[in-house]
Amino acid sequence: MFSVAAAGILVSMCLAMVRALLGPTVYDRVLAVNTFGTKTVVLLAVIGFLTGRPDWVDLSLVYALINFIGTIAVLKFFEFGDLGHQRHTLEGD
Amino acid sequence: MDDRVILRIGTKFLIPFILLFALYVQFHGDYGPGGGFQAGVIFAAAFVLYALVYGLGRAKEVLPPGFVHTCSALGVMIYAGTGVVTMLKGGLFLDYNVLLHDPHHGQHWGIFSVEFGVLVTVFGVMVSIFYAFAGRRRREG
Amino acid sequence: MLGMVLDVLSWVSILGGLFFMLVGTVGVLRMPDVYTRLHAAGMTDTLGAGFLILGMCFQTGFTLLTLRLLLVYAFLLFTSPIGTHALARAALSGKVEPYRAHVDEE
Amino acid sequence: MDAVVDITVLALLGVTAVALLRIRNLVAVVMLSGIYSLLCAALYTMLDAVDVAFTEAAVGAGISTVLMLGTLALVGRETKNPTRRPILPMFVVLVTGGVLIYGTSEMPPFGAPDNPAHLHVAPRYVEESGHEVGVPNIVTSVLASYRGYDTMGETTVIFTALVGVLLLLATGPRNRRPWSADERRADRETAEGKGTEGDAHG
Repeated sequence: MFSVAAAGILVSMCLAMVRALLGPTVYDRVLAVNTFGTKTVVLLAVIGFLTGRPDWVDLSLVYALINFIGTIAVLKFFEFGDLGHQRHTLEGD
Repeated sequence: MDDRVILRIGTKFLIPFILLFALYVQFHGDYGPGGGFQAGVIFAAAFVLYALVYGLGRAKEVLPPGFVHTCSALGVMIYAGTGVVTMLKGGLFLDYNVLLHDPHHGQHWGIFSVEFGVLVTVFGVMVSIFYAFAGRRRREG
Repeated sequence: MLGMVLDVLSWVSILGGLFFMLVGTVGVLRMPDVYTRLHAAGMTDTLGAGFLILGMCFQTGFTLLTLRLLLVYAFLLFTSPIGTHALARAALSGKVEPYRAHVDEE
Repeated sequence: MDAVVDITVLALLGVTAVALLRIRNLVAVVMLSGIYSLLCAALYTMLDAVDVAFTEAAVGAGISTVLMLGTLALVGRETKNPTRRPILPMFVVLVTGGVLIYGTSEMPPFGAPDNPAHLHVAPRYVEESGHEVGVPNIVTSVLASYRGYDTMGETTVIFTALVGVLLLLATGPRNRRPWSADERRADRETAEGKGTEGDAHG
């Protein structure tokens, strides 16, 4: 059962990888990395079941909690050119 | 007016969970994967997230640069200090068996103290490096 | 008996989750612009990951592990919309035209 | 099944690495290195190295992307085209790689129980740490107790890295007050939803 799950997730990882390589805009790549992250979260949990040690779900928890920090950093970098920008609420509209 | 309300509120909700999870990683390191280094990085990640969403200035008010610099040195001191304490108690450097009456308890508390030192250093270093990088912009020309 | 029921439930959930995940990823690959792709990506994050984690929950019984799996899903439910929302805003302010606007101009 | 997962993840890693070399836009490179880190974590988990995978997860997801972007803010977003063809470096890399691959033919097979790595101190750690240290996770007991000196060295290395970064990118006392009182007041007003126009930072 978990083998099927792992295989399916790997196939969809390959598809997401194609999107990350094709681009065309940087936002597409960010999106691809984002979905890739979700798939990795699930894949790590599945690997835990596959190898008979499901306690490793802690690893998925790390990714589920902090993987979007990278996304937000990229987007902030793109809008302002640096990461320490102060009052971004006043801009962008 | 504030077009980032989802980002701000969502972050505000998540940061306590990230900090709590870092503590879980720290204290659960004896039983499962994890330990001081990972916990320090996750702890720092929470504050990096805060700085990204609320701006570097606010983050520096919450967590002054002087404080994080002190943290990064303090952790090394906690680590080495544990070794000195074991020496004062008559053992070798970093020989936790002599810390308490029972060697098992001694080991447990020794490992706890050492991992705490690692946590403090890694947290301080990660946040300091982020401050050092994030505060700068590329000079034109 | 109960074990068999749980197995069947797991199979159904996992296959359902895989279906949604694959469909969502094909959408990410085939949709015409970043906004429509975001829509497809949302499917993998909510339904795909959700059903897969549900399927795993059926296998753990009722333990601390179930709670942790559900926590993973709960955090995914929070972080993935935040990231997606920020991405859509950034794309819009980064002057990426939505696909429909292209057609209207012609 | 393990082999299938291993091979697929490794193939994806290879594709990512080649793409990392070919892409000129450095932000795209940062995004792809995020994927690289995710794949590495999956691979370490397959190799049963959960603590390593955990470190990779925490650093790769939380910090490294942010720090790489911080670097890009300082150095610009595109790689410059090389001015000459790197034939000599290519030659050196190929020869070194060939020698290293030749060297692996002498290595003991992966995971064999009579490898030198498994004969020396590892049995002591595995068999004795239960009643010598009493911590269930052997990785923790090796890291913090048996090899406490190493870990102290590593902690010092991390601290030294910070000292190096601060020396290079020193933010002196002038940055102690990161923003003025006016700006702070304006920010507070913004947060309360009655912000004013204009941007003090330009």
